[in-house]
Amino acid sequence: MTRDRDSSGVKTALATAALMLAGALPAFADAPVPNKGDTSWMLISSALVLLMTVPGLALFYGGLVRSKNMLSILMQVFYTVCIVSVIWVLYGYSITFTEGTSFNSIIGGFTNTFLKAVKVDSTVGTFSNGVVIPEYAYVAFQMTFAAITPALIVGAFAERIKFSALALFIPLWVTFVYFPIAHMVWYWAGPDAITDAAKAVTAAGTDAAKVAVAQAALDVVNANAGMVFKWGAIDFAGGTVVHINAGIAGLIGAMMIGKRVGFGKESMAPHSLTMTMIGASLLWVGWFGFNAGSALEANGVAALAMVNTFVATAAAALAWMIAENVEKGRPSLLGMVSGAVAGLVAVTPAAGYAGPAGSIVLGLMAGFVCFSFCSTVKNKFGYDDALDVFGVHCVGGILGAIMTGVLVNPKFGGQGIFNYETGKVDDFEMMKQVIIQCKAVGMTLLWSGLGSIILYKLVDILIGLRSTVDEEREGLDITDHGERAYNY
Amino acid sequence: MTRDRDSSGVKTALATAALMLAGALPAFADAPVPNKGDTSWMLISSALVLLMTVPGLALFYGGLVRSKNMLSILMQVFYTVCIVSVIWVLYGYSITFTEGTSFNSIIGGFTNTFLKAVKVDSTVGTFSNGVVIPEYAYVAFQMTFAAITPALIVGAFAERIKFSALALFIPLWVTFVYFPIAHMVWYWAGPDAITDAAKAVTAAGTDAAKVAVAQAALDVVNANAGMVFKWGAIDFAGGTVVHINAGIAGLIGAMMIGKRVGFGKESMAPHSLTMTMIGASLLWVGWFGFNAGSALEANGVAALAMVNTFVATAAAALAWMIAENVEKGRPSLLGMVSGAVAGLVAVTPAAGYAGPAGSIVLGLMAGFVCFSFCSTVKNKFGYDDALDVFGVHCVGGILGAIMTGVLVNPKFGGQGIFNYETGKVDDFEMMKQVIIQCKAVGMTLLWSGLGSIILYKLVDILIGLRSTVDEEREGLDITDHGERAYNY
Amino acid sequence: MTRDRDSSGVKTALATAALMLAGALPAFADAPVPNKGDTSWMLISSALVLLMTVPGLALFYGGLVRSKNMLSILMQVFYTVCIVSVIWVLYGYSITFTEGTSFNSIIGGFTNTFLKAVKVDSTVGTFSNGVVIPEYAYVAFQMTFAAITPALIVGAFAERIKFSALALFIPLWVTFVYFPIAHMVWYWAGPDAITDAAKAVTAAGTDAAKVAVAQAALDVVNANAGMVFKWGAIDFAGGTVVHINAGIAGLIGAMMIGKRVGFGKESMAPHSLTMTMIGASLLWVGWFGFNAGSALEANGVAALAMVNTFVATAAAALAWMIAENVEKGRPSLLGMVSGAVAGLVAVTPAAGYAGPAGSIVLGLMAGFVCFSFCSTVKNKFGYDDALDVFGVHCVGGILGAIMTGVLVNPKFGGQGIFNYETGKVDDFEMMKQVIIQCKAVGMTLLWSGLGSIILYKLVDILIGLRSTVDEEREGLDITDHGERAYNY
Amino acid sequence: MKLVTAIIKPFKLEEVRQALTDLGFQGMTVSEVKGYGRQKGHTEIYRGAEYAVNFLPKVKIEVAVQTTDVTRAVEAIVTAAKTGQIGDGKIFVTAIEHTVRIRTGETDDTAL
Amino acid sequence: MKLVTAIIKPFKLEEVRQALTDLGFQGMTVSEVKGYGRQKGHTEIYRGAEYAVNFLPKVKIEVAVQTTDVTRAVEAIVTAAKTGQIGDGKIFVTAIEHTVRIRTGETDDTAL
Amino acid sequence: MKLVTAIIKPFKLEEVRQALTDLGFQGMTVSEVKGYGRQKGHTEIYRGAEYAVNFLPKVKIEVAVQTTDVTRAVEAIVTAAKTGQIGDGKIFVTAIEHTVRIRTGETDDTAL
Ligand SMILES: Nc1ncnc2c1ncn2[C@@H]1O[C@H](COP(=O)(O)OP(=O)(O)O)[C@@H](O)[C@H]1O
Ligand SMILES: Nc1ncnc2c1ncn2[C@@H]1O[C@H](COP(=O)(O)OP(=O)(O)O)[C@@H](O)[C@H]1O
Ligand SMILES: Nc1ncnc2c1ncn2[C@@H]1O[C@H](COP(=O)(O)OP(=O)(O)O)[C@@H](O)[C@H]1O
Repeated sequence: MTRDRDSSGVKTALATAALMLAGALPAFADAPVPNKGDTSWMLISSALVLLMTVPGLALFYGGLVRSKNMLSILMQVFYTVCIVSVIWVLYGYSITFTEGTSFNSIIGGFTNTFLKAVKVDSTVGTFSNGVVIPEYAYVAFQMTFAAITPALIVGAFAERIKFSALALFIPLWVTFVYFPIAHMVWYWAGPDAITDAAKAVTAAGTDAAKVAVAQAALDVVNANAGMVFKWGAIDFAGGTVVHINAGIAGLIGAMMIGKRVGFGKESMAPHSLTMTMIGASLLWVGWFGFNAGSALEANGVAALAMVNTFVATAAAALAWMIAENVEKGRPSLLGMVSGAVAGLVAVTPAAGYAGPAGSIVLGLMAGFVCFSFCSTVKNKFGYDDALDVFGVHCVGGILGAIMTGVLVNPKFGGQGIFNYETGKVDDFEMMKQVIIQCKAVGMTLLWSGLGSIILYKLVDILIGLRSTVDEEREGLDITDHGERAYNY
Repeated sequence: MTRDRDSSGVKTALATAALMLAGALPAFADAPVPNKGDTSWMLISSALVLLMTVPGLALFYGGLVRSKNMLSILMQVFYTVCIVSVIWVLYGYSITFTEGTSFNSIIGGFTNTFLKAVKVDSTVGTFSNGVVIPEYAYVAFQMTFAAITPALIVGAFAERIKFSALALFIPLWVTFVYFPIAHMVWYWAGPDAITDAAKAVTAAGTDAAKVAVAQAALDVVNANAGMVFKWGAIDFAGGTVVHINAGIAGLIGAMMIGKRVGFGKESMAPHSLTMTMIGASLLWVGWFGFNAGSALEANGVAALAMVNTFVATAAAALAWMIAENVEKGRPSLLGMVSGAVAGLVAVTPAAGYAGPAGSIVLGLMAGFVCFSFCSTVKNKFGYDDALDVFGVHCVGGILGAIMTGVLVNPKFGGQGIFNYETGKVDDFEMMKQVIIQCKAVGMTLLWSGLGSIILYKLVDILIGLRSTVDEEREGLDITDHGERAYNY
Repeated sequence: MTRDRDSSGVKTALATAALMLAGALPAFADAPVPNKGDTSWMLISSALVLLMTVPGLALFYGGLVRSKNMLSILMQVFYTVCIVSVIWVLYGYSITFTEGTSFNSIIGGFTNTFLKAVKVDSTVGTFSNGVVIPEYAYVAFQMTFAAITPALIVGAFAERIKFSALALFIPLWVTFVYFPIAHMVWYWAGPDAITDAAKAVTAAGTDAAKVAVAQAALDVVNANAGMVFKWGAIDFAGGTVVHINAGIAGLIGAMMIGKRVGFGKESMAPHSLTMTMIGASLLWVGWFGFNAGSALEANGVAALAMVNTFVATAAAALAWMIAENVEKGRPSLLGMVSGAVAGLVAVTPAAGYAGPAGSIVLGLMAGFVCFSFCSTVKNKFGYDDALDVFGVHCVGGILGAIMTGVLVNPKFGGQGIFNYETGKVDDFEMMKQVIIQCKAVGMTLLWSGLGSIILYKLVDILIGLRSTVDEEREGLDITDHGERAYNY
Repeated sequence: MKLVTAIIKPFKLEEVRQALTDLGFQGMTVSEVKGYGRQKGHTEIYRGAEYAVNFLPKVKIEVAVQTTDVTRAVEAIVTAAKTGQIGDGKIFVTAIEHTVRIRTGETDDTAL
Repeated sequence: MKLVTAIIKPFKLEEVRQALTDLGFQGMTVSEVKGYGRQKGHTEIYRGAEYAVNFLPKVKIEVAVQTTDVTRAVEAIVTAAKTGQIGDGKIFVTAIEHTVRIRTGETDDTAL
Repeated sequence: MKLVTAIIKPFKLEEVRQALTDLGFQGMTVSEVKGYGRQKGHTEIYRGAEYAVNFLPKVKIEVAVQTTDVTRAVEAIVTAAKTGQIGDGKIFVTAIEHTVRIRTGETDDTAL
């Protein structure tokens, strides 16, 4: 057992001191060691994201379907978490967060399959120079993101997809859609590599040859990143990677699989808004791990992300409530919690960049926009996105991703964008950033949209996407799983 | 992005070492930096308090009402969290935890509205000299307290208040009752200000003039605190601020709004004790954040508060169970979990002050006292405090607040009261402390009682507090929110 | 209040620096102080284990019984947590984790009853030299283990035991079965005692007399441990102590109390698989505290344990799902979550020892083995272990305990076994370790099996174990507790 | 023997039960039903989706009585169940040809 | 007056209600029931335990109509409820001797 | 045709179903009801509040049979449902005037 590996080999107080300094500011030493406060925060953040997914998301969705399909939803979400986390260890982490070969802008490499290169004392950098966390903690944290994203999709075609079809679709989708997008948006060489290379450029002084070499090296470091990252798009916790990505895939699924039998004619009232409320609450609680955990450290930025995640959500819930009250005459619980989720989605890309007041504005916008979309726009188109995956996650995600480019603006109380080469926050050009954000949104819609179309089609050809009418009438719980949710 | 702000500007190993020392014992340096272990703990504690509220408290209450009012309870709690957290950012944090002007003993000032003075590297002191946490973490943590307190009230007048009335009452109450009381009990200049000023007095030596100046400065520091704090009342995590405060406001609401239609004649059996049990359990789990988080550090006191919160709760649950078994012949689950909540309430002010054995005694007392109150005393008075907000939170809170003055006694295994001027634990005068505690209780009952009467009356005049008889018969879910909780 | 005790008494920067070094590597100083990151992690881990138990385990079990017995299950689990945590403070912690007298190999002593020797600045060692955590944090963490273990048992004889019988059985069982086994497996002198004593042997150099004395001292330190620990058995988070222990006690209870009325004839379909799914999910989330918290530090090992706990669970869920699909034609949600729990159980002893790939293999095995057991083997024997406590916890626990001896093997990506005398990982002899693991399993089965038989018999004689047939027909909720779970 | 079946408002159940017990009727069977008559339902909206809820929750009570008791039973129910507003419900009287008490095997009037 | 009782598939309820409303029938009582006829149940397995579920969820509708309306009502129900597959259900017609509208005290045909 | 309606203890349902099936009766409708007869309810206390629960859970089964089969059906039910303790339940037999099988449109005896 190597539990004390991080202290073994250190033999004197001096060496220790050196190591500790290294731990705090590793730019001055070879091997930064993780701060246990950060590690603690990353571990609990991972647990929180699992809580968001099971039972959180599963209940949020499950409460909204008819009781005859309750287990099918729970099962689809639970299955998604299981299959994706196994795949993550097998090759997902590797192709997402390992340097790839020629297509490194789009997808990583296979050198870390089975996590073979990860040890208990492996570390990865955070967003601060010289700060690292145990790599296993990073593996766990990112695993939960990979797991929840495809799980979000299942709400769109709830109550009608065959379980076997879903069981095939999820691993395909996560492999060909999620991993590439996560790589494109989040993969980079890390702060120390850039800062060190930038320092070498400075150190090269006026010797043009040396500068050229150093600059080339810096360019290589900068080039070792995902395409969208290189554009300069910012996405704190996954507005594009998670929400837009899942939202568009959901919409396409809803359309390709078709409407539920009886849609628009029979009552499909939620079977338990109590469960939906529990789910929404757990989403909120767990989302702190998701957003504030994305700081990768237990620091002021994480705390800011938490405050933002709190108030954007609250503001969006209130906005939806008010809109509903004005338009329908009565504010509903379902409206309020839908607003909360819309706020959570919208603040996701902005969580560590915006200020609290900006987040309240963002939340209000998210509440109104998603409300209008779900209660009016959607009905005009007539597709059956059963649980509003598109209207909440994609629409809210797009709003958030674009507004992040606005709210990060220090003028609006945002944090600005830190430049690891210069070691300070860049002057902020808002229009430029907004355009970059739009490009990132477009790229995600395109990749996920096209990829999803192909994969649904493939699954449809191989085993068929949809249950029979009789099965749907009877309910997927009995027909797909041979059980009933309730026997009171 | 300024994520590495806490390391930027540090340019040499020596400077770093200095900074680190500062981080550990900032009395020796200008700018203490947060320990990431503390930050991690405060972040997760905030998440835990949200978990207590939604879904915890909402389910605990919701399970106890009839199913036709389930959503109304869930909505009231969820709404309360949302509106209060937005207000908290707008002006609540400012008027609670910022130095005020002439009325600083009662309420703070407006200099920090919109959190405009808070930055990612802002910090606030804890209870240890030289230990700080990120201010955003403190904002988030205290925000959850402001959110749960008014949410506790709604249980008292459950199943009959109009949602629109509640929607107006909550922001009023939190503004005119909660913020002042929180300020009076918890606002102070912090440990370092006092210790530094006290040191200056000592340093002044024998030079009477200098001493006088230094002493005057110390007096100013000491005077910069809320009224109840200055009395010397201790309240670790909110026995007065949260529980007595909400409990008395609940009682008054229950009486002013009147009894439910059919009260005492029709069966109003809880619609789902399963939900109540889930809620009680989440209250327990989340209360660790509430109580142990109130240490503001991840240290031995936090761990002690956790042990106390564990065993006082357990003891109170057992006490209620035994009492019920003796008196009614059968121990009920509802009794047991009610006892647990009573124990949680009672240990709240004592959590970091009492010892574990003392906490067991306190828990047993809380179980017996609250049981007697809810099952006997209350019935004699005949008011309809639907979910026993008064009998559990106010009665348990009063017991806890007063007993804290006893159990903090080092003779009974308590921690004593630390004196930041002398740098050590004071000699303990029990009677004196108990009297101070009683004064704090009285003050809270008075302020909250009178304030609540005025605010209910105001809301009643403006929009009316109560639903019509027909609406109440039909259930608030349909009439106020247009939904039903269950469609099995 | 002594909240700053860990800094008081330190008067100069130099002393501070020394103390800090001590904090990081206390082998060089007298009094290691806890790292707040570790403390934070241990506190939250304790909260997570409570979450596993209430509401987690209670719901997992509760959902599986008929609705007329829902509250009885919830009550039994809640009661167990309460009574055990009070006992833990009274004498449980003392007899488990304090050095005993003559029978120290089997049970500890009474010197720490009422936690009288524990103070806010008391610390206990972890598994790393010189790393400590606040003793109260350790008390809280281990308390949650003592509480959940007997709670696991109640599933075996669900729906028929008298509550009064259970109320007596639990304190007896925890005292005579759990505490001794926990002591035997987990009690030891700690890393520093061994390392220091071993260093003294080395330091003794070639002076035979000195060496003999030092060696004798080392022997004393090594002898100061529980019997099973001394055998060299490894159990990271409680495969033997928790799962095998509870599993066999459950089986015996199920057999001694007898089958439920109507067993095999009437439908006893789960009344709410939704609740079971929530419970299983919370078990998973909380189990991160259980397993990763068992590292006692927020380090790479904890992160590894988290990854393992994630993927073993996922793999086992998939394995059960596949097996069920093959054998029954339809994968059920209940099957999937049962598999998840089986995986959690199996990975418990291995969590910090195995590698992620090994954990996936272990999970797959657990899923298949427990599935076969619960769906085939069990039916052959015909006993009524209502909620498969034996089939999941004992069978999964045995598999995990034995496989830990295999997967710890560095050749299979395991961590090996650290030798505190030599300061490095031992060469690994797999067969030897597997045999030791089998001995530990056997010892647990024997002690818990025999102990449980005696205690059930005793309770049966004193007050009778079983409800009457009429009570059972009516349901224990009404007959034992006078309530009904649902009034929709 | 006759079976008196009444569909009433749920919150009136307790009063009706009391009224019947006071008159000495010793048995009753109750079921939860939904229905509409003059009183119609309402609309519920869940996010964008509107559903007409045409049925309102009611309670159906069935009391088997001796033929001579029918009028008393009906009157007691009407008195107890009436609020004077639509949705108060209906009573139907049908004939029972034969009754058996399972426990004793008694039949007809003695079985009531 | 007659009571038309139909046991139908749950998802057909809305269509049946519509059909009856269209014909001017102004009241109906619905209950959730379980049953079997030609159509049998299925087996459910919960871990190792197998349970035969012999009853399928159905909806029972009761409509009190004037004697002259029976045929129309029955036909409307048959038309609306039919899928042509087993499990479509049954209709039973029984006699009502007496009807009371609780709110007004009206009786018999005027009470329908 | 007759409708045999029995109100029995819930846990006896399976035995009754089996008994009827064994006699060749091919259909049945079941609903969950609450009721009281000689057997009364109990009191529940939730914190300070006491509520009398006057109704006990029962199961109501309805079997439509040919007139000649009534006695066999009733006897089978009595035998299967009896425990000898109060609360065993009641059986009521009423007349069915007309029966329709929805799927086929068959009527009366052929529709059973
Ligand atoms: N014709 C009918 N057939 C069956 N049930 C009826 C009929 N009319 C009314 N009901 C039942 O009686 C309940 C109360 O009806 P209500 O609206 O009070 O009728 P009205 O006021 O027209 O007499 C309805 O919800 C329904 O369950
Ligand atoms: N003889 C009967 N007595 C009472 N109810 C019956 C009878 N036969 C059928 N039912 C009810 O009608 C429902 C539909 O029956 P179904 O299977 O369609 O019958 P079939 O096709 O034999 O006419 C059953 O679920 C049951 O509730
Ligand atoms: N007169 C009645 N009218 C309607 N239902 C009745 C009547 N008497 C009994 N029942 C029903 O039968 C069930 C069983 O009654 P039970 O207590 O066994 O009656 P008894 O023993 O008096 O025959 C009751 O719960 C109730 O549902």
